[in-house]
Amino acid sequence: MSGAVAIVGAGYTPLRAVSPQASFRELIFEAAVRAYEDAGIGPRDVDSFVTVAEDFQDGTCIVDEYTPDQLGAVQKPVQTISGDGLEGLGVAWMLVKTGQFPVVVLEGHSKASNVRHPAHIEAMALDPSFVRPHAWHPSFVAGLEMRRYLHDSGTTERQVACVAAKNKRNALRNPLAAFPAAVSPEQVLESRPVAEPLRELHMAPTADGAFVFILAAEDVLKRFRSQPVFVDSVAWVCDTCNLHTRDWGRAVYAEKAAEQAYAEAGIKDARSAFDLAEVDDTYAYKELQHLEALGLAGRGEAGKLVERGEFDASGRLPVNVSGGALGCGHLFESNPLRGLLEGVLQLRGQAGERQLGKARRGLVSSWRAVPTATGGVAVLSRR
Amino acid sequence: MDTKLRGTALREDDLRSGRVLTTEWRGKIQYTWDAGVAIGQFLDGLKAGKLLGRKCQQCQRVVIPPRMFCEICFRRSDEWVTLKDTGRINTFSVSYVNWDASRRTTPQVPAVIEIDGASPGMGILHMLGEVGESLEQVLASVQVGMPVQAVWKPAEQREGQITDVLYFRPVK
Amino acid sequence: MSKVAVLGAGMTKFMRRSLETGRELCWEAADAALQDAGLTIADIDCVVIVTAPDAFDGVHMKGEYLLDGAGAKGKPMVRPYVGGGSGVFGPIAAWYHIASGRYRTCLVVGEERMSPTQPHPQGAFNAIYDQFTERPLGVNLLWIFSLEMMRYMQVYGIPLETIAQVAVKNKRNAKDHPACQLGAELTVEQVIESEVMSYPVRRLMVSPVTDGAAAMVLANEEFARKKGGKHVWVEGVGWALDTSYWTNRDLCYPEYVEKAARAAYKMAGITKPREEIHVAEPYDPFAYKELHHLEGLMLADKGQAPKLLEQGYWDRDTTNGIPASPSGGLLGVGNPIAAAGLMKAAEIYYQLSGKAGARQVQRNVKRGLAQAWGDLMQVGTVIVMGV
Amino acid sequence: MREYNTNSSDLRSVSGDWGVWYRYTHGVAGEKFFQEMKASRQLTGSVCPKCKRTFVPASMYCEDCFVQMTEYRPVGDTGTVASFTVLHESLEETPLAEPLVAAFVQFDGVAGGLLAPLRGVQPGQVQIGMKVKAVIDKEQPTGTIVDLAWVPA
Repeated sequence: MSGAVAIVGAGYTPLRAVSPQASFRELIFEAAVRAYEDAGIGPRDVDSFVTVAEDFQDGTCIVDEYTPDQLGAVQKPVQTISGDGLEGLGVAWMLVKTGQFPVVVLEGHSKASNVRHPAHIEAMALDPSFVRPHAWHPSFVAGLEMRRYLHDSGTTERQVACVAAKNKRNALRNPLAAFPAAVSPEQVLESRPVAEPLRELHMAPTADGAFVFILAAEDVLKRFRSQPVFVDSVAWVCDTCNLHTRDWGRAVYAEKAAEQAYAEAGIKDARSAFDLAEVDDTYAYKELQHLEALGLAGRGEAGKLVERGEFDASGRLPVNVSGGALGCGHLFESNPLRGLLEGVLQLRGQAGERQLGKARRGLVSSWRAVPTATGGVAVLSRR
Repeated sequence: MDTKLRGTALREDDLRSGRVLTTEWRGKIQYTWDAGVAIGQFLDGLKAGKLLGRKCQQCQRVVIPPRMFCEICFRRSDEWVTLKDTGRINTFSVSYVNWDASRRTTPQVPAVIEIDGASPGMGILHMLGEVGESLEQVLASVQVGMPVQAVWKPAEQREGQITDVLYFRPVK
Repeated sequence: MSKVAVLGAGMTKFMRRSLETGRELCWEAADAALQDAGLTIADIDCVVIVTAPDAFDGVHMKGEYLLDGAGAKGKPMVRPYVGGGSGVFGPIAAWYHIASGRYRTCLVVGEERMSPTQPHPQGAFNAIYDQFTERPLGVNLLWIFSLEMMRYMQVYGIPLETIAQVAVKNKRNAKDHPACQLGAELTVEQVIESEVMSYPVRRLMVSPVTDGAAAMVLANEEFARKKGGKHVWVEGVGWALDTSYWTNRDLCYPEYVEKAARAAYKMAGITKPREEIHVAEPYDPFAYKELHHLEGLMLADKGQAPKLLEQGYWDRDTTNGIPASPSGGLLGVGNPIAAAGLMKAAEIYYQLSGKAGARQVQRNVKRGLAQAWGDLMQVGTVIVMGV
Repeated sequence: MREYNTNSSDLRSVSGDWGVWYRYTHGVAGEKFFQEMKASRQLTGSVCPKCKRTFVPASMYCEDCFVQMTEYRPVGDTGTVASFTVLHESLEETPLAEPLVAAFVQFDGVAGGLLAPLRGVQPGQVQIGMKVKAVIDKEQPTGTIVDLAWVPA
C-alpha cells in the first residue's frame, strides 16, 4: 500500500433536534464551505467524492442523485455509500491508496427531523417474513440485545445508566451538541421503559446536521493549510443482519474490525494506545458492549470502569468526550462522523473547553444501529 | 458461461391464489422536508404568482429552480430575480401511464420549459395544458421551441406549491 | 497500484417474479460466480453489494439485509450506490478495494427484486424526483425517459424506426442468453406499433420489471497468477455524476458518460476508442439509451450512432464495427437494475475470455467495455477490460 | 426578500408519502417453513451438509459454509428463552395498552432460533433460560410468523 492518508479539512454544522431554517442542500453547503476553508482548497482541487446515505432516511429514492451540487462536485466522480460514515471513510481512504485520487471528499448528513414515522422506517429494515410481521416497535432488537449483554457480562442497569449520565454531561461542554443535560444515573433509571431493560434515556434522540471531511495522500499534504490528522487505519466488518443467527450478547463486528484496524495501525495493547475514544453509544449499553469488543475494557468490566469514572473526560481513557450520540444526537449514518470530527478537533488541539491535555492518538468506532450487526473502527493520529 | 441458471420463476396467479404464501407490509413512508431558504422563497413566490430565480454574479447565470449557492462557481449566489411566467418548450412527452402503471384514456403532457428571464437552458418540469385530448391533437399543437405561458390558480387558492401553476399553455 | 483480474462470474435467471428472496438470489448468483472462479467463500477477503433502491425490495438498509446471502458475514462489505449505474460500479468498487493494496480478492454481488413493490414497481420511482418542485406534479418514471428521448430525436433528427431497431437487435441477441427474460424475434413495425406509453416511448422500447442477481469475483495480480490460466484484466475505470438539476441540462447528450469514459480510457491508455474498443455493453433500459450512450462513450459522433445502427455497425456479427449489447442487454435479458449492470460487465468478461457461447461475437476481441447509467439521467459508470 | 430564514413565519416545508406497499414471498426455504407450519404445525429447520448443524428457521444456504441446504427437518416445539424484552411502545410510537414480552427462543442442539411473543406469564416472571413451548394458531392461520407464539412449557 502506498503512503499514509490524512484528514486535511473538516467542516460541519451544529447538531440540532430540528433544522427548519435550511434545506438538506443548504445544510451540506454550509459544512462543505467550512471544510474547503479549513483545508485552504476548493472543490476543483478534489479528485473524487464519497457520501454516506440511505434512501429511506432522506425520503428520496436513489438519494445519491441529490449529492453533487452542494459539494461542488458536478460532473465529478461521486459515489454514495449506503453505509455509515466509517465505511465512507474507508472507501475514501482506499481511493487515496489506489494512487489515482490524491484528494477525496467525504460527506454525511442527517435530516432525521424530516422523517414522520421513524419507527416505521426502522421496521422496514427487519426481515419481511420472519420478523417484521410482528409489527413491534424496532427498539425490541436493542431490548433483546441489552438483556442478553447484561446477562452475559454481569453488567448492572445502574452501570448502563452511568453511560447516559456521563455522555449527556460531556455534551454540556460541546457547543455542537443537540442534547446536553445534567442528569443523574438515577434519573436515567427512572425514565420511561421502552423495551425493558431499555429506557428512554438510554436511547439517543435523533438530530440534524452535516459533516464534510477532506482526505489527502501523504505526498500532497503541502497543498493544505491545516494540520493533518492521519488515518492510520479504518476497518469495518459485517456480522449477520439475520436476527436468528447472531450472537445477542457480543458485538462480534466490533471485535473483528478492531483486530484488523489494530493490526494495520501497529497497535499491540489497545488499552494503553489511545488518548481518547469516540465509541458508538446509540444506546447506552452499546458503549459498554463496544468498549469490551474493542479491547478497551475486559469482558464484563466496562460497566465497573464507567461507574468508577475511568471513562470520564478526566479519567484514564476519555470515552465520548464529545457527548456521544446520547448527548449530541443520533445522526443515522453520520453518527461516526461526529466521532471523527471530535477526533480531528482533539488531535489538532481545537476542542475548546473540552480539549484534553494529551491527545495524540484517538479511536472512533461505529455501529449501523438496529437491526444491523455492522460496525467499523478508525485509528487517528497526530505526528 | 454456465447455461443452467438457478431461479424459481412464479406467475402472478401463484401468489394471488395463495398457492405460494406471501406476507404484506403497508408502512408509513412519509416525510415533511424542510424547504430551506431558496425553495422556501421560491414557494412564497409561487403563492404571489411569481417565478423566482437566483443569480450568481461571478458566472452571471440566472437559475431556476433557485438555490442559495452556485454549483459551478461554488460560492454563495447573489440575488433574487423575478422571472417571467413564460418560456419555451425544451422537450415534452405525451403520457398515457399513471404513477402506478395504470393507463389513462386522456394523456398528460409533461414538458421541460425554459423560463424567460433565466439563463438559456434553465428549465423546469411542468405540465402543458390546452393542447388537445389525444396524441394526434397534442402532436399537432405542440412543438419543441414553442412559446408557452403559465396558467395560475386563482390567487386565493394558491398554497405556495409548484401546483400553484396549473399548467403552461401555448402563447396565443 | 495492483493490477486487478476478473476470475469468474455467475447469475440467476432473470424473472418477472421469483420465489427466492433477495438473499437467496444473492446466494445463487454468488455461488455460481465462485464456482466459475474455482474458489470458495474462504478465499474471499471482502464483498461489494450493488443493488438499486431499497424501495423495490421493500427493505430499508437493503445491503445489510442481503449480506449473508452475498457471503459477507464476518467480512468487510460496502454497498456503493449510484442508482442504475450501480451494476457496473460493482466491479469498479472491487477494483479500488483491490488496487488500494488492502485486499487480495473481492466478491461483487448485484441484486434487484422489483416484484415486491405494489401496486406496481414503477410507483417506487416517483420518489426519485425533487420533493419540492417536481413530486407534487404527480410525476412518473416514464416521463424523464420520454422527455430525454424526445430531446435526443429532435436535436439530431433521429427517426423513431431507427430507435426501434435497437429493441429488435437486443431482444434478438438475448435469445441466446441463459438468463433471458424477454428475448424475441421482432420487427421494427411491431416495436413501433406497440402501445404508446409515454410518447415517443413505446412498450417494446422499455426494459421489463425483473427479479434477479449476478455476481463476479475479482483478484489482485499475485492471486490471479498463482491460480494460473489466462485472465481478463480491469484496464480502466471511470465514473461521473452530473447536477441534480436535470431540467437545467441539455438532455440531448450525456456529458457525464463522456466524463466517465474519458477517465476510464485515460487509465487504460486508450487514445482512439473506436479502434481500441472491440466490444461494448452500453446501458439500454430504453431503446434510445443505447445510442445515446454509444455517443457519450465516443464510439460514435454526436447524433451519429443511429446511422451506424442502420449500417449494422453495432450488430453481434459485425466484422468492421463494434458489437453493442451482444448479451441482449436490459431490453432482452431483463432489468434487475444493479444485477443487469453487472450482467453487462460479466458479458464483457465472457466475450474476452471466449466463454460467450452462442453469443460470442464474430470479430476477434481483445478489449471491451461495459457502461451503466442512472439517477436523474445523471450518472455514468464505465469499466474497460482487456486480455 | 430575505437572505436567511430568521423568522418562524418564513419556514416552509413540503410533505410527501411514497404511496407504495409490499408483498413478499418467503423464498425457497421460507416457503417450506411456512407451508409446514400451516399444514402440520411444525417448526422446520434445515441441515448444513458441511458443518452438519441444523438451522432454524430453515434457510436455503448456510451463512457460514456458504453451501446449499436441501435437507429439512422439524426442530420440535420446546425451546429455551435466549433473550427477551418487555415492550411498552407500539410501532406508532404510542404506549401499548398492555406491555408485551418479545422472546427469542432457541431449540436444543439447533443453531438459530425464532422470535415470537411470549404469552401466559407476567413480564416480571420471565427469565433467560426459561423453557417455553410453541403455540401455532389453528383457528385462523395466516401462514405468516404471527401465527406463532410461546407459552411457558
